[in-house]
Amino acid sequence: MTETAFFDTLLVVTMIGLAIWMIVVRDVFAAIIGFMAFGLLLSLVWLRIEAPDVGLTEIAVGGGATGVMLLRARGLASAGDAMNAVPSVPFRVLVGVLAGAVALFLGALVVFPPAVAPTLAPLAAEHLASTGVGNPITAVLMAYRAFDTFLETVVVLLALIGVWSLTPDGAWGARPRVASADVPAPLLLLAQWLVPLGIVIGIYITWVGADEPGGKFQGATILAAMWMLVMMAGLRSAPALSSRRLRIALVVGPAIFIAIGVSGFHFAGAFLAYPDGLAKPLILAIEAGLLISIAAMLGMLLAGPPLEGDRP
Amino acid sequence: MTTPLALPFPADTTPGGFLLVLAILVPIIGILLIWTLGSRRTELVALTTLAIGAAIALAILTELTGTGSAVIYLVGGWRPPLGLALRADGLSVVLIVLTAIVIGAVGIFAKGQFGYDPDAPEKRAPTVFWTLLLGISGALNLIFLGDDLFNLFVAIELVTFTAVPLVCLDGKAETMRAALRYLLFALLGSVMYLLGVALIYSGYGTLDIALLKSVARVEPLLFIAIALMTVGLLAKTALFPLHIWLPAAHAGAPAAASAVLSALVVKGSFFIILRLWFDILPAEATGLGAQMLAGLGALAILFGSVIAICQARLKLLIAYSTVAQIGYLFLMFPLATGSEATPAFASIAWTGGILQLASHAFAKAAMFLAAGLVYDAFGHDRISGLAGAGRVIPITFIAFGLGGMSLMGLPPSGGFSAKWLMLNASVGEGQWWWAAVILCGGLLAAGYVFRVLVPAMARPLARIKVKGPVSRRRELVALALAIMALLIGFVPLEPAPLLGIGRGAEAGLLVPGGLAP
Amino acid sequence: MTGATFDTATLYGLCGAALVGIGLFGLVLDPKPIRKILAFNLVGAGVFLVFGVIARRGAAAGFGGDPVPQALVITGIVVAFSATALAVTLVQRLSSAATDAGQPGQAASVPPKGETGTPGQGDAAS
Amino acid sequence: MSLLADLFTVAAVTLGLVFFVAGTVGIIRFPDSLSRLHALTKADNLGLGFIVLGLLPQCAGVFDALKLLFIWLLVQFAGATGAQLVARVLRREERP
Repeated sequence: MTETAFFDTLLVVTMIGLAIWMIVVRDVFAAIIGFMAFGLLLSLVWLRIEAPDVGLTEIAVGGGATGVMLLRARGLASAGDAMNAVPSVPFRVLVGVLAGAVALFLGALVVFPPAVAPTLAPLAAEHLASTGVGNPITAVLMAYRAFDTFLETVVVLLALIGVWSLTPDGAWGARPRVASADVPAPLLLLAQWLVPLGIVIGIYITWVGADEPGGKFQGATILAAMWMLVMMAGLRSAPALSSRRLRIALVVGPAIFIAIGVSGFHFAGAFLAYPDGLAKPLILAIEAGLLISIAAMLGMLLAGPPLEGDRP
Repeated sequence: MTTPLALPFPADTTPGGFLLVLAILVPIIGILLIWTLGSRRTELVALTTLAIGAAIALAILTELTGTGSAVIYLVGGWRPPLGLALRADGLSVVLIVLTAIVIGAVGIFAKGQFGYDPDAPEKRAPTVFWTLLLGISGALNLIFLGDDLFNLFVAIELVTFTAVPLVCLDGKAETMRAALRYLLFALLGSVMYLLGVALIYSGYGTLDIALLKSVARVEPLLFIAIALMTVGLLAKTALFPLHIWLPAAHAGAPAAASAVLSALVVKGSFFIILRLWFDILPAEATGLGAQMLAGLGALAILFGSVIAICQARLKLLIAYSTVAQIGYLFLMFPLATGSEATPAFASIAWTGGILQLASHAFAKAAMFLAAGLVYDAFGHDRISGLAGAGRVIPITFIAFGLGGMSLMGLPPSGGFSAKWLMLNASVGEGQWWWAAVILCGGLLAAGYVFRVLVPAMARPLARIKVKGPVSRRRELVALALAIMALLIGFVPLEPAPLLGIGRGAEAGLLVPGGLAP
Repeated sequence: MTGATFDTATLYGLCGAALVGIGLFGLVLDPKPIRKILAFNLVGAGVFLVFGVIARRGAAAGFGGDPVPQALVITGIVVAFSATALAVTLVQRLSSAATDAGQPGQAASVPPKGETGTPGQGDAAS
Repeated sequence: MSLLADLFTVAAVTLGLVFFVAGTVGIIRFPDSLSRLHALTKADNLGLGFIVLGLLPQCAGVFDALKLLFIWLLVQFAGATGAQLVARVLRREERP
């Protein structure tokens, strides 16, 4: 057994153990912390299978932001809002058998793959030059399948509107409450020092994403985290839902995307096509808009809806 | 070790292809406008957007019938498998027009509702409602037009994120509970679907439906992938026994939202199942699975109808009736794949199934809107308290009754034509047991419809207490939808040529004469 | 189909398969909504991992993996996060609504008589 | 030269790992939360510090080395804040 194989096996065993522990452990808080650790390990896995872009996304969005989100609800849910009764033993066995069957089939397909692994990598490489970017994943996200990326930002926007739709009626338009009553001094210090650095890092990761691992989703998550830090430290309160500036920040990315996409009808012969030679600047323009919008969306998703009315 | 799959997408963008992009884009632009312009113009923007959307739907229909072939758009000019294509065939265009009509009607119904006051500060319910209504219309259009399985994944997530908040728009604890249950089922469905997508990519290196149709092989990988995706989509379509989230969610939503959820949203995931089974899976591979789906459909018909009869509240009755009517859709699978000996019956079943989908959409929307009006008029929807109600708001109950007629399958309704075609197909293909289920389901539907209708139309023993006036405009919208459900019963009882445009043999135009009754 | 191959990608693929199974089990069986959401994220992680292994096996043209599935996974992760946010907020509001009504837990599932969510009712009060 | 650098890397990273192991054992074995916190910060500070130190000779350029140092500084900063916050909660819990 080579060293890397040993490391891989150790990683896999730890992750599966952690996953099982997350399902069986009684304490919800512990399970959530386990999930965040799991996210860290998972991002290592992404590096091992040569997907650093995904690794960055996983650590920022999958483990980090999702974990923070889950923590927000932990104390509330432990009270016992059961969705279903504790299942009977035969039902447990049935579900166990079904879930096991799915895992077995999947495992079989993984171990016996098709003789030739189909891939679009050569095709993606062939057209890479015409997109002007060096990172093939950015080319997929912003050129070949840009429509998916556009719709994805709409998905996040609608999820945010869905979260906001849960605002109690009296609180519509108010600010979500993020900061606690008394902010600890260390947190304040952290916010003051880390946030400028974090903003630089977030923008850097977006910028570098054109040619190297990175991109707007990862960068926007860092920006959103910095914003959360500012709000938690009470340096700035969260914007009101009715704030015109917030609304504009939310829609600017999709709007630029649509504007450039629609102008493609005229200038490049197709929706979301880029004119020759202008692909890279246009992609960067869209990414800049998306960075703002996605950061705003993720930040407001993390902040949650306002729960009591204090209209500004 | 690896070779790229050099499959060029067989077609170019067709002249009217840009309409497909617009059908998806326009509602999204409407949403962005609502969130920047503020409350004063929300309703205006939404209704205008819906009107433009309806015009686009009709334009696509015209384009398709004009050329007689599928309308295609290659987004960004990239050809699948690398890029994404949008494709409208006869089936998608029928659903797009249906969606435009139903959502448009719901929009007119909901106008001025939700405590709307253009001069007051922005309010939660109207802003959210109109946003989500536009979101659903864009997302459904994407489902009907998308030709890429991952693009469809994004579409079903869009549907989820718009449909779930609609369920709990009133902000009460019990509707939020229903919404959470719905969301968890929908998410379970999404991950199962995505898992299937991954497997399909691992086998064929493309996610484009048209390309997959040409390369799909009968092999375990394809079966497992399609099975996972189908189960996932069934959870979203609420086929028995995965229906348990539906009644509370559909009954708890505001009437206008219930109408959209029951009439359209469940059909979105059903549509993708149709794509998987008829457009990707090779015809010889569907046998046992199709029988199983239809079996579940039959159970849904019987179970849903019986439970509907037992309901005390009108909206829950209508919601359980949806559970039952969804069952009919799945009878399509064994009937429309048919056998080589009887291709004609396959296309009859295909037309019947789509007709069932459309007539149920109209009828169910009409009935949910009617239930909302009942609530407006009397302040409750307990069936036991509705004796004589039909004499107070006759138009509402006529709409309810006409919708119910279609569910029962009484001539000359759309439901009658649909069920008649399916009966014909099941007898013609020798699968008579489905015919028994169809007949039995019609009788049970009569049970729950008349249970409401007969006392409501009777002379009441005591004067029924009226809480508030009912808007005539809203009554007429419900009536118009019910009449639509009736009118599509007059389409000729034979496979519709429109449904076959841009499609394969199952919707084929080989119509032997003399099948119509 | 060829014989079994076993390499790093296969190992992680099996890990993904196991995560899907474990997550599905928790998602269906655990009665607590927050645990269900957690399990949903586990299934998601497993599915993404399977996707990533497929990408790794498609390594060609000088790329360490097929960029198309990798990009799809990035989209998928962001969508899963949005879903988690919506679900968590629902759980949060649900438990605060139950606390407000002084009836923690199950009590809210039985609708009070005559209360349907019909438009206008909830908002007229605000 | 390169052999020397490699040896230094192995030694420093191993030392770093020792601190991590010690810290982990501490988290598991120590009886009260404050001591556990102490173990955690030791692992963070010294363990990561030695690992970063060990990796410095392996860097391709000055920029990469600076990035590594920057990461260590950020972890110090975040770790110190986190430890403070945890300790604060602990003290508040003790008081009543």
